[in-house]
Amino acid sequence: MDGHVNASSSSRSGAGADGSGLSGAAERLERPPKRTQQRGNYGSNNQDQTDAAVLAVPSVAVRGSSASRPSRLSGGGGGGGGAGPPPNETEEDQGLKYGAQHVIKLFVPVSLCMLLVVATINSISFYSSTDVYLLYTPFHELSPEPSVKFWNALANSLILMSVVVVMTILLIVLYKKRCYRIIHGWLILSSFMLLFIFTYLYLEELLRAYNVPMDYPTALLFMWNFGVAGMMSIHWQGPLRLQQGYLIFVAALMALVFIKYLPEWTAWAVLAAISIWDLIAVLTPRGPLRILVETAQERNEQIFPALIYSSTVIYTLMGTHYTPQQSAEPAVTSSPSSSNSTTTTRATQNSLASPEAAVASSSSRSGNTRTHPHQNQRDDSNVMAAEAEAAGFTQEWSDNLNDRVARRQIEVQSTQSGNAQRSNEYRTVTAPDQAPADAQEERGIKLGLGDFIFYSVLVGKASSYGDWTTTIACFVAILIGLCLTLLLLAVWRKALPALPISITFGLIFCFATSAVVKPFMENLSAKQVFI
Amino acid sequence: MDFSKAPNPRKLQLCRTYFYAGFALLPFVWAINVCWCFEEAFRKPPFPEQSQIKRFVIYSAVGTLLWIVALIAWIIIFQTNRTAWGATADYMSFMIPLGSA
Amino acid sequence: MTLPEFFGCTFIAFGPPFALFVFTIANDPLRIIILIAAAFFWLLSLLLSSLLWFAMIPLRDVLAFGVFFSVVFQECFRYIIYRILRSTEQGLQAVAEDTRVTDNKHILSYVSGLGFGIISGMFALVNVLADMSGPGTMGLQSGTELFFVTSAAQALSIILLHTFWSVIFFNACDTNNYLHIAYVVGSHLFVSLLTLLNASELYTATLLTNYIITILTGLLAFRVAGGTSRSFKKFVTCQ
Amino acid sequence: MEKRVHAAAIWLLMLLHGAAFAQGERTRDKMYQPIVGAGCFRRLNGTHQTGCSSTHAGSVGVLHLINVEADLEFLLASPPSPPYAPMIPPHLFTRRNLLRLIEAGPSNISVVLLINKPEKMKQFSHELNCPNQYSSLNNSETCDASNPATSWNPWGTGLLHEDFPFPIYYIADTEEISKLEKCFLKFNNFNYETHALRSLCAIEVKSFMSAAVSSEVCIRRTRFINNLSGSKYCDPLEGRNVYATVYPRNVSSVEAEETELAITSEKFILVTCRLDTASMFDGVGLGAMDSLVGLSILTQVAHLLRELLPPQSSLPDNRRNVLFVTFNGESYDYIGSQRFVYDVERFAFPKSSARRNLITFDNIEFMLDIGTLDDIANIKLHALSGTPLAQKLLQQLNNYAQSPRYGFNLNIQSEMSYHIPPTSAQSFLRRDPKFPALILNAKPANKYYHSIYDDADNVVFNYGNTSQDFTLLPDVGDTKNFKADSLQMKVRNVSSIVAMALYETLTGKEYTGSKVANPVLADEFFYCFLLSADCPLFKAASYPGSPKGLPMPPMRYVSVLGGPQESSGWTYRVLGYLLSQKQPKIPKDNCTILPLHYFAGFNGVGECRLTTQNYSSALSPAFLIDDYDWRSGNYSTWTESTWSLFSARIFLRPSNVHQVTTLSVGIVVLIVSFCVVYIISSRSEVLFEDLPASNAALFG
Repeated sequence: MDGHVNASSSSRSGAGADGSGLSGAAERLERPPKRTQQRGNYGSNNQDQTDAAVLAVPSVAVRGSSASRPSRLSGGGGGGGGAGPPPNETEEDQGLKYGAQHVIKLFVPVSLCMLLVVATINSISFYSSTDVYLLYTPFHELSPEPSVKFWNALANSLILMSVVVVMTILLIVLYKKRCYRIIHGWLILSSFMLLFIFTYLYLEELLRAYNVPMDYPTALLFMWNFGVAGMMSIHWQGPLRLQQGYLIFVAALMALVFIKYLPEWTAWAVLAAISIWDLIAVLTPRGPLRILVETAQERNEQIFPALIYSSTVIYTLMGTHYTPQQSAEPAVTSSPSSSNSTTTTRATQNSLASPEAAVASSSSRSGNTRTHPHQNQRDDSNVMAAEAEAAGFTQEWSDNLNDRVARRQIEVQSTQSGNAQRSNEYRTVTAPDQAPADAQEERGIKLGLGDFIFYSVLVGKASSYGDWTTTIACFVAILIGLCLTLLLLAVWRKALPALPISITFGLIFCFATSAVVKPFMENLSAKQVFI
Repeated sequence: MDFSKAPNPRKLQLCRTYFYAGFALLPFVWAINVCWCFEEAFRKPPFPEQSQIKRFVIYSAVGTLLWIVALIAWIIIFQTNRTAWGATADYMSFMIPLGSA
Repeated sequence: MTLPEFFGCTFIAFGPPFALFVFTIANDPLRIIILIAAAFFWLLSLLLSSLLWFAMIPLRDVLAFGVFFSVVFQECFRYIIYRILRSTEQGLQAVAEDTRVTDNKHILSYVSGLGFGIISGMFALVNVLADMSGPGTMGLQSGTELFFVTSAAQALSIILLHTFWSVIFFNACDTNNYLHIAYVVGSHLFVSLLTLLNASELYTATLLTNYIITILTGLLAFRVAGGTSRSFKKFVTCQ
Repeated sequence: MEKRVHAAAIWLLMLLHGAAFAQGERTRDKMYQPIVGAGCFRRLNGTHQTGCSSTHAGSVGVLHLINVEADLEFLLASPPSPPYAPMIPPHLFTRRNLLRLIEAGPSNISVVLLINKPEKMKQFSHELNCPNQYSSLNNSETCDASNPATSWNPWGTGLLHEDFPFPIYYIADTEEISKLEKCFLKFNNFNYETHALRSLCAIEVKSFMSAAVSSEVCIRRTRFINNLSGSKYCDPLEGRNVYATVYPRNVSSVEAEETELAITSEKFILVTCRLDTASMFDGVGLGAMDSLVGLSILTQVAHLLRELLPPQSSLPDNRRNVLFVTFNGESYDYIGSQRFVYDVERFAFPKSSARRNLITFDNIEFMLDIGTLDDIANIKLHALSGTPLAQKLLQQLNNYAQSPRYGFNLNIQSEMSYHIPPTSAQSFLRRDPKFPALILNAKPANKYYHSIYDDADNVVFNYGNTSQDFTLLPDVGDTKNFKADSLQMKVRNVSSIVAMALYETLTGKEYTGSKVANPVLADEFFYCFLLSADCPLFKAASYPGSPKGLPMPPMRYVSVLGGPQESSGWTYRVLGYLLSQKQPKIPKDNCTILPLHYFAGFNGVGECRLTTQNYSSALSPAFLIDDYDWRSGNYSTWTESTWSLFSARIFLRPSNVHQVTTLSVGIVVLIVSFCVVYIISSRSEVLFEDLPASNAALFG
């Protein structure tokens, strides 16, 4: 066991190490025999149908794994291809199989998201050309002088980051006095906006790129169906796959928005800055997000189920809801710039938040996970307000914004109480003999959609230069970074920011590849030399 | 959420909600309903609510099919007559193709 | 649009590895991770070698130099990943989906080798493929129509070779079989340097030799992995 | 430590020799070779679309060089490996051939290349036989396309008004042409039967046009924003007329809105010509003979009158003035003049921002329109009917033209009939046949009317480059050693004649001076407009130290709003300079607000002048009138489609055989490998027997 940990702690070892790390985690988690865990899932489902997004996950997971399993066995097991063992066999194998399996469950959605973004960038020129700019990036890097560009990018990213910091502080302050309902409302409103406005734009550009005529009745019917189904599956209840699909799509849309509206160098600077901020906010003892987590733990609150990326594994990948919200803003404020900027902030939040969630999960009981959403919600609300300021909207705008807020606050109590009791039930159900184990199982590792977004931004940016080797290098680097993060998570059982490692790897490989490797490979492939 | 694990009344309720929701010009929701509840409606060992679920699933399926047919028909009509309809078609168009009538 | 050409070459180069991935990798998470890790390590080696190539301004046009060092680096990283995998074996044991991953050491070597192969094949070919999807083909100023097909074929042989090499190499490291190690490094060097001839369009020579070497290496890997002519007979005769 | 230094050194090295050295060439650089040229684009009028467009992705065709007409047959009779892209020299670029190519259909002919080999070319005009036929006087006598004798452009093929299903790309540079020919000879130009079996040298032309059908449709679509980001399909052809008066008009004291009423009692002699020209290809076409000669004469006349005339007060009728107008967009159904007439009718000329009194038709004494003067030798004075005015002017003109004093010895006939040349005057006569419009026009002799070949050679222009002051008027005898038959002298003579006649009309007494127009001015003028905008005249006419013009002739196509209004801009400055009075007393600093303007002057020292020139919009009224009936033909409805880019590149197009084999090989490999791998993986424990069964996982 220790051995593994050590091995893993020499983190620069890619798969093997990470495997061992997971293994370490695995053994820890092994304790609960599957059956009970299973029961726990059922219980949880029965208990609160109303927000199944969270609870649903585990149960589905089992089925999902069993589904995928047979082929796996056939692959190696020498049994004829199709015939897989019955689900119960799945339950036999130890909990920490999910270590490796679960990493893959992260890889797949992340890869899909990146794939979507890259494909869009390469097929729809609209997203690869920056002509409109964010309100938060006043310097547009128009001068040919690299040094000037550099300073512009630096200034832009500093502005963005300061906005992020301010938002986070505000978030904490607001979180201290509890008004969750705002977030809930904003959540729905914003994801609504995202699903409708941005999808509308996407559809339009798609059709334009391929010069396909389309009539309004069809377009509107499509938009209406797409959006409503999305709202239902994200905020209410729908097939898990569908929900996941929507979340990935939403993340990809946000990434595209960033790629579209951030100036060249600023995008890179922001990526770097955000991962640094991620580190600070999560790891420093007084880091805002850590504070959030702690308060959350004290309150021991129920997770806010909307917009969680739940993988089919027992672990729920914790999607952070703001992602959609930010995007929603533009719709609200009708100024893309502000929207995106807010996005950044919230996205950041998510990325940060997610790790803590992880922390919380590993270190404490289900409580932290629950808290997590609230902070986000808080975040959103005040982000909105602050943003209103920042974006310099008219007074009345911010005014009615405020009273909107107020309205929600009034509503708050009712649901809040509802939440509370629900959470209680939840605990009572899962609590029984091995509550801790269960809790752990259910929490697992959570990845905010924010991380999805920034990974995709990185890869998308890289691919916008038209060099595929760079794109692939970034892709691999990010996945490895993700592996390492998970590994460290398993080893240290401590809140870890999800962005820094991946983004650092990504950036290094992106620039190294496009500057050094690309010419080398081009020389080779031009002369058909293979190494 | 995981449908198969939900209690039967819950399944029925969901299925019904999806079915009724579909009437708001939401064939897609109907389609989801079909895929989602098909298992329950036809594969699972019978349980009290199953018959109703079955009914809703079938209705949803029919509705979806009708919608699909109607939509395809409309699209064909529009695309073939777009140039002929002239200005009207332009005003109905979400995307007017470049470089062609 | 020469999309047909594009797909044709894609299938030629990446069809077999894809098949291998689907049937032997895809359904074991651990193997996927190892695959990606191996790819990452290959990337590192490539980065180092191209850094060297980049730094040696005078030698930039002497590709043989760059090739030589990149081969060396690749083999070094092969060894590094070997060390790592071996050192974390127990850890893998715990995580392993099916114990075979660990109690058959060849699987690890095979998977990492495939990772090496796929990434190198991709890096060699992906931009060429991208350029292929346009309306034209090679041969206006220089090169021949065969350029793409031969590139694809070469890439395929390299991918397979990497897989075999890893199997042989790992086993050789386990059993201190320096002959095999030497063979791996030597054949890798030979193949890479041989492809230098492609510039002068001696495709038949290069391709033929490369595939011969591929087959030989494959046979060696087969033996190393515990295959025998007898078992092969049994296999063919479906007993 | 040393290590670190060493590393630092290496990094530094790498930074120094940055990616500059390390640029490997991408495979596509070896596959494609760009070809520079000019594209034919799409214009639309109320009812039709004309010009060319490629397909959305770009049109690809196999190069095929056409040397003699017979070579076309190969392409027209079911060629082996269509589509093809014939390279046609000008002399074969005839209506007949192109119509045949159109018939062959886009499946056979996807691109047409016009290569610049004018050796065998006799004529090259793609305008109609009756230019602007449908916006001219509706009278069979005016122009009869069927009858070359009475048509105004006997050599015209009318291709400019055809709609081509393929892009036409004009390649002027001989190097590019040789590239194409080399590629053609190397890959295509032997046993044609096997074309289908081998890779051929092909060209891809991208010139996709957004607009379609007609101006009505594309304007409607452009105005109707049907989604978040509406797209622009076409722009109306739009330019600027330039006008100036010989005597400055006094600034109307009244405020803008009241100027509506402030009708002046001034009397104007309208001297007009057209400013623009047309051609099939984007950015080429100088219109040297078809419009530039007229423009040069107008400026010369203006300058001469400016110099000769006594101050306005000393005229017998001191309300008289001369208004010089150069109309833009005349090549496309008289956009400029139609708009001018439209404005004057509606008391909107000059626009109130000019703060001058309005001009109405009552203020216009008569109009002298300078048309196309292809052949100076036989100029005619056209008018609808032989009014005394016309007779008088004709007599005056001939008086000077034939007087031995000046030795111009020209003879100006007259034609008083409906056979009116296609010039701006048509717009005025269309409104009111009684309108006193006189047109100076020569018998059509321009075989390159509205074409890319109507250039300096067509008017036999040799730049004298006598760096003398072109603003001084020389004596008759002083020809600045230009040959008598040189273009400069011809222009000098004609403009002198016209100026003298106008002088007599204005002052009432015969011109007896010996000063005539300055051939050097003509020389410089043509140099600027035909060879290089970086020229003495333009320099003199612009603000001192202002950026030099480009070393290429200004574009004289009317183009669209926001287009490069080069020719109108330069004409504005030149007219302003030549028609202005020097104000020696006013220092540079006070010489900022119009009508005062500061010019560099001939010697570039700078001088303050009192100017009279101004712009007026040349946008067809059709685009101003709400729900205008596009088919009525009352006004010009020409629009120009928008496009994203013109580009062409040659490459090797793989034969279908090659493609299919590659694809099938690929598919076979894929399937085989799947089967093999599946079998091995499923029965691997057999294959690797002597190892634990788990070994199975090795190769499977």
